[in-house]
Amino acid sequence: MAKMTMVQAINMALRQEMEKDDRVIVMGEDVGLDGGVFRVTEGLIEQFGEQRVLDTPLAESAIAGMAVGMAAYGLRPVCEIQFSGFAYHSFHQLESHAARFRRRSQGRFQMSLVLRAPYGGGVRALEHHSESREAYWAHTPGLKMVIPSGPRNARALLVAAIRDPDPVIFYESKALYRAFREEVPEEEEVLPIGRPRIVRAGDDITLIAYGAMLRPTLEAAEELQKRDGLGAEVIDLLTISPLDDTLLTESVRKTGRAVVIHEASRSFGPGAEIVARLVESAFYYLEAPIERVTGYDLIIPLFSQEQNYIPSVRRIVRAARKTVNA
Amino acid sequence: MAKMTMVQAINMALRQEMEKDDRVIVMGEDVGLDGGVFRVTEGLIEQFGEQRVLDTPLAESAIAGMAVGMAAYGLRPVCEIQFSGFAYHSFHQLESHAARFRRRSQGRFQMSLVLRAPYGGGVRALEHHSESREAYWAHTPGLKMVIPSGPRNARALLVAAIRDPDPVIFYESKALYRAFREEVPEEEEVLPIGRPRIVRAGDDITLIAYGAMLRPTLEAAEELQKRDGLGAEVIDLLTISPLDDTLLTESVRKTGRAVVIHEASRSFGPGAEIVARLVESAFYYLEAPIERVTGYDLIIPLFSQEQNYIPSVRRIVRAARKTVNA
Amino acid sequence: MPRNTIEISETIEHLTILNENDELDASLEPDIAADELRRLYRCMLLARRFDERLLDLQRQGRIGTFPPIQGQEAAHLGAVAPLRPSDWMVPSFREMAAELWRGRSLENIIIANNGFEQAGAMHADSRNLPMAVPVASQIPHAVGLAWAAKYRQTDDVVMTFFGDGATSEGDFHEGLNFAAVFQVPVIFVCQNNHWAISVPLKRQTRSGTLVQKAVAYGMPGIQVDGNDLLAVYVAAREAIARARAGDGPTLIECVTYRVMMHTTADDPKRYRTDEEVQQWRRRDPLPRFERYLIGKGVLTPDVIGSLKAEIAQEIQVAVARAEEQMPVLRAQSLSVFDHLYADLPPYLKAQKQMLAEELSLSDEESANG
Amino acid sequence: MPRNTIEISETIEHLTILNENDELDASLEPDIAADELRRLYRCMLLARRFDERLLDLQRQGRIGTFPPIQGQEAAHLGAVAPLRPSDWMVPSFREMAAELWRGRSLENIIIANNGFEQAGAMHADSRNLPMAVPVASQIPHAVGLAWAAKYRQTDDVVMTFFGDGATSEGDFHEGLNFAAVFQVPVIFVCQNNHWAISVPLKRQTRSGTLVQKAVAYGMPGIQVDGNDLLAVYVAAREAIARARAGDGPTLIECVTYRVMMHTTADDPKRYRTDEEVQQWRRRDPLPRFERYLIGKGVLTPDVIGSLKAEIAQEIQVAVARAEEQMPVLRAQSLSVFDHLYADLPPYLKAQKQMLAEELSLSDEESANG
Ligand SMILES: Cc1ncc(C[n+]2csc(CCOP(=O)(O)OP(=O)(O)O)c2C)c(N)n1
Ligand SMILES: Cc1ncc(C[n+]2csc(CCOP(=O)(O)OP(=O)(O)O)c2C)c(N)n1
Ligand SMILES: [Mg+2]
Ligand SMILES: [Mg+2]
Repeated sequence: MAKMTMVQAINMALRQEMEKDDRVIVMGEDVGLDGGVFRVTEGLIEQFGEQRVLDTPLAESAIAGMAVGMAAYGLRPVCEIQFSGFAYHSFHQLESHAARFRRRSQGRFQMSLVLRAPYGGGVRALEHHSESREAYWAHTPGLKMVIPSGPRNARALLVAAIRDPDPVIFYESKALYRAFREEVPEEEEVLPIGRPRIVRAGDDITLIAYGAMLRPTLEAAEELQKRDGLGAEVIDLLTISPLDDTLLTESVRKTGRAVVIHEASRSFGPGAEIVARLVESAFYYLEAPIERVTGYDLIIPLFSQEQNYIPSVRRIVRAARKTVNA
Repeated sequence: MAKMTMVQAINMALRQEMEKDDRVIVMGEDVGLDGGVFRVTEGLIEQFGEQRVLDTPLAESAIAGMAVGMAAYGLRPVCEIQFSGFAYHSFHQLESHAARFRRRSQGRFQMSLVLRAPYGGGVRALEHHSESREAYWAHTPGLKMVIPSGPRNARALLVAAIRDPDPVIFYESKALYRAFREEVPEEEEVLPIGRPRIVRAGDDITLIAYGAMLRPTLEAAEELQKRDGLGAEVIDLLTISPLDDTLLTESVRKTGRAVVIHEASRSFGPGAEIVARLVESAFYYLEAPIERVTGYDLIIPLFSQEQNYIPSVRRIVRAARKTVNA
Repeated sequence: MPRNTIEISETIEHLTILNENDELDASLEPDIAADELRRLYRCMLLARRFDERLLDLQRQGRIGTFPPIQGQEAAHLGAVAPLRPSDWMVPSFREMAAELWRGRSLENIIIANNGFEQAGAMHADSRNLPMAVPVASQIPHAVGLAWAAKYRQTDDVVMTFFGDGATSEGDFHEGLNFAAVFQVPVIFVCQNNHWAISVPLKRQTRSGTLVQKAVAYGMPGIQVDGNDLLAVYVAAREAIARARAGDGPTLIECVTYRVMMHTTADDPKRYRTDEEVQQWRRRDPLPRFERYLIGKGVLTPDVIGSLKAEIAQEIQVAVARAEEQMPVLRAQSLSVFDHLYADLPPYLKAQKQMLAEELSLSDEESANG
Repeated sequence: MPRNTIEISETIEHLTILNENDELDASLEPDIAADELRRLYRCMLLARRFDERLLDLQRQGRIGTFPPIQGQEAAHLGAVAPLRPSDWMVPSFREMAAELWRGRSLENIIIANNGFEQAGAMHADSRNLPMAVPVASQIPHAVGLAWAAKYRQTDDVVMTFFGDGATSEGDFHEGLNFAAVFQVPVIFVCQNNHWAISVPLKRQTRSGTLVQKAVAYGMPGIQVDGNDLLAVYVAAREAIARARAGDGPTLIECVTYRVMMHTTADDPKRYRTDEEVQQWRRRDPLPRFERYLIGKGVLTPDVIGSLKAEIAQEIQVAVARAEEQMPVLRAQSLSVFDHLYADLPPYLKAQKQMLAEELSLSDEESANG
């Protein structure tokens, strides 16, 4: 097993799936010779040629729309949108077509397509380069919304996304792209879409996070253990939608307390759905209000102030304590 | 006071604001000679001419984008998007610009613009003509999201929206357009944006709804009174975002029970945020889980089956009973 | 170094073969087999009669809103006729005649117009995409299909339809640009029927023709009299041949007219004059083609008479069959949960269960109440 | 009735006045006052030196990622120079020289490149829009401003900038179409610098030139040597005059080159050859304009020398001032809640309070820890 960054792990997933299946086509702006602005598609055009790796003109609606046509034909396009802040140009293609073709054709046409996009803050980027708007896609029936939290699960989830018979929006935290390395096995590894995972067991409180927020959440759990003697169970959502709340429910029925953490802005964000589900499934077990630690209801500030916007270990710890002391 | 349909009431709001303020410009597809496909802008071009009522080419991104430019100049464009299902073409203009220009320019440019669009089911329409996706806009900081529930408040809220210094997405239930008439005063009436309203007082349970769902919710309240002797307090949200939960909190602290009703699909929908807020603000007063009565997590079915998708009086009543018997 | 006019190298042409005065340019007349001509005529007549019948049904409340196609039959059929069955058709929402030609049934159209999801079902090997309601949004799909057909080294081509209004949308622009850059086998058929609901062509764009927009993409373009089936046919056949040969996309502008309302919810009297409509009615493609075929000896008044009877019968049967099926389809309430995803996730199973309970409770209540 | 070629009635021209070999077409030479020529030269030099300095600062970690403009100064300044202050400028993100000409300060640019929201502040009567990052999205804004300027019966015009890549986006298409249909006073300045990050022009579009895309909108278009300040100036002046006179929009294509990386995060060696870059460096607009001005007697080596010293000093002062201000700005952490809405709704007040507590707690903790 090699130690890899998330960029390398995603690159491996793409490469291996392209090797196995000639229906897999990579497309987007600068994904060819340039290897993508984050180098995620590096080397693919050299290995697979221009027929499998398409540098497209600068037009996100057409990237998604063309992918819809390719998927209708039976191919498995994997589109890169350079930053998730430019995926809105594709909104109508995804909402009106990718999410609907299977149903509209009663199963004749499946939309096995993936739209990858870097999301989130923390890399001193320009405006529109740091948003976390996964709730938009999560609220769109017919789409799946996946966010990995590290190299190994990024690879295994992307493989699943590429093979999935339905359209998957795949957000990659650019803050994680090169933040750390993990062992990633060369042999095939697939993680099912739609299943959260317990990454740290605990009995006192449930911390629910995903993507770039998983690491500070785990740190917060350690701190709660060390300083407060609290056993925090940490759940990594991995799939935002379709959201399976079984594991969350079990955990919260056990702990009676929960904090949901995300970078996305608070109101109408992903955390709200998790709270609502837990109220529906674990109300009588709850010993305190569920806390949300999130971005504020602002457009994420430009980078001189973004560190205050993004949930910190400290904010997570405080929210957990509040829940416990409630 | 004249008895008016919602179409007439909105038309009056537009007409009166245009009379008072030459910065108000109506624009969109077929809003001129045709008077809009729902006749909401009927007669405006005759009264105000082509300079104030613009029939645009068929391009929703440009409608919103041009309005951004007009608002930057200091005008107050009121755009009609023919159906909210086609507003996604405008998504990037709204998310990336309308919602941000004030902040980006630190107050130099204000985006006093309104984007009106008919939403929701119930009129036997084609695909893409019946969605309720207000959560998208509600989750976008910098935008305001308003949904009236009848002719009188539609008029008073639209006046407020037009005068608002910030961008307002204004969804109009097409099922309500001609469903009933209300007295609408000729003289000015303005309802503040951002303030829900108690439309029926009660002590036993709080029912929270908006738009086309208000009427079945009120019917459900009557039924609960008659059959179960339960006093339901009904709150009409009117503004989805910025969501002020003060009134909701007060009510639920009193009743201890709540049902949220919306046509939008369930997961990551507006109801989730209301539940989350109430958990934060009224947890210790809750005597039962908050119920959500919503569209299913489907694309709203074509019209032969849409009646099962849209929350009915019966579903609301059952959810309320469940809450009370919990 | 002085000021130069830039030469535009794209070929942008106009073509009419059989004009509204029945004048034929015999040098351009395509050599279409008599049988094929009769099939075309029959389909044109069927589409016309069926369109009229749909309007009756709509007025009687027996179907929902729909967009009549009257007057555009030649522009539909001339375009699709030279396609092979293995070629793809990507329609907009006003190409009923083309859909009939490509195998869609009358029943299916009636059922779809009654808001039944189930009408979307198609053969597993169908090469017709379903209707696309968001204007112009289907254009990039055609490009994707064409890219795939080329990638798979077939010589299949893709034909997509859209209106004059659609040319204003970003998707038109992006789609045509992609098609040209990737040189994929796609034919863009613009049905310029002069109106986008209430917006006339000259307020849709300031360009003198729609076909000249091909210049922006380095693509050949041809404008045809859209009410002249022969011209549409020839232009389409050329474009298809070019695409099949690997020489890339073409833009075809069919100049035609929407003689009816936009949809049955629309009242065109609000925004256009009757004279304009009458003028175009005189250019009706159906009698023009009919006279041509009679003149050519391909049709006789007798044959036409029996065709008409046959078609009337066919429509009647279709309406009856559709109306028989719909109660059955309506009863399949839980089917709305089908086909959203390949598999139903757990919470959707729960929601399906909720709906099932809801429905059985409602049945009980109505039984009790 | 036979096949006809359709005549394209739009004027699509090319213009060069002072070419890369210093040959001047005197018949086309604009009559610009010596003072104005010196101001233009100074601004060009300032932009060049400042761009270089920004690159140093970025490499030293003193500013964030930014897009260098080197080589495009003539295409910026020639375009904005004929504007009046009351005209509007709607930039993309790579028009620094044009922004300097229109009054933006060096300090402001440095601060903005350090991710400070506060750098967005501008005079209440500023007629420059802020930078637009989403490619092409600013184009419809320019159309809206121009519509408003016409509505208010001013004779102000609007100029908007965008790149070659931007012409592929739907917003380009929709914006130009709207502008032509409404005949508003807007000038579309395309900076064709041959690259959109790693995508070369010929993979961006198959059209022979970008300017011919004007044909799609029934709009005149002019392509100019973008490294020839005189040609850019003349084309812009004409387009501005046309717009001011009420005769509608123009598309100007400035043929130039991005000699540097796309942004400081980019490595152009991955996708293009050094020879290509060197070829374009030889067409550098700055020495070309300098030689012209010396030849004309408007500049002398002495004057140039003292200008250079002056500019070096100006940049040094700006950097120092900016770096002085930033710690102050950084301390204004709660200012992120300003200007989202005109008024802070209740829950945002609460969130602001949360942040304030967060910050004071952190201060305490660091004081204690
Ligand atoms: C994106 C989008 N915007 C608006 C509409 C509403 N609408 C339906 S058809 C139509 C006009 C289409 O005109 P054209 O493209 O000329 O086609 P035609 O109806 O004439 O066949 C409009 C505005 C839509 N379906 N999709
Ligand atoms: C809508 C959108 N998509 C993608 C990007 C990322 N991006 C920034 S600049 C750029 C290339 C722009 O090329 P061009 O229009 O030629 O302008 P240039 O950079 O050459 O000045 C891209 C793809 C973006 N900013 N906006
Ligand atoms: Mg039309
Ligand atoms: Mg460029």
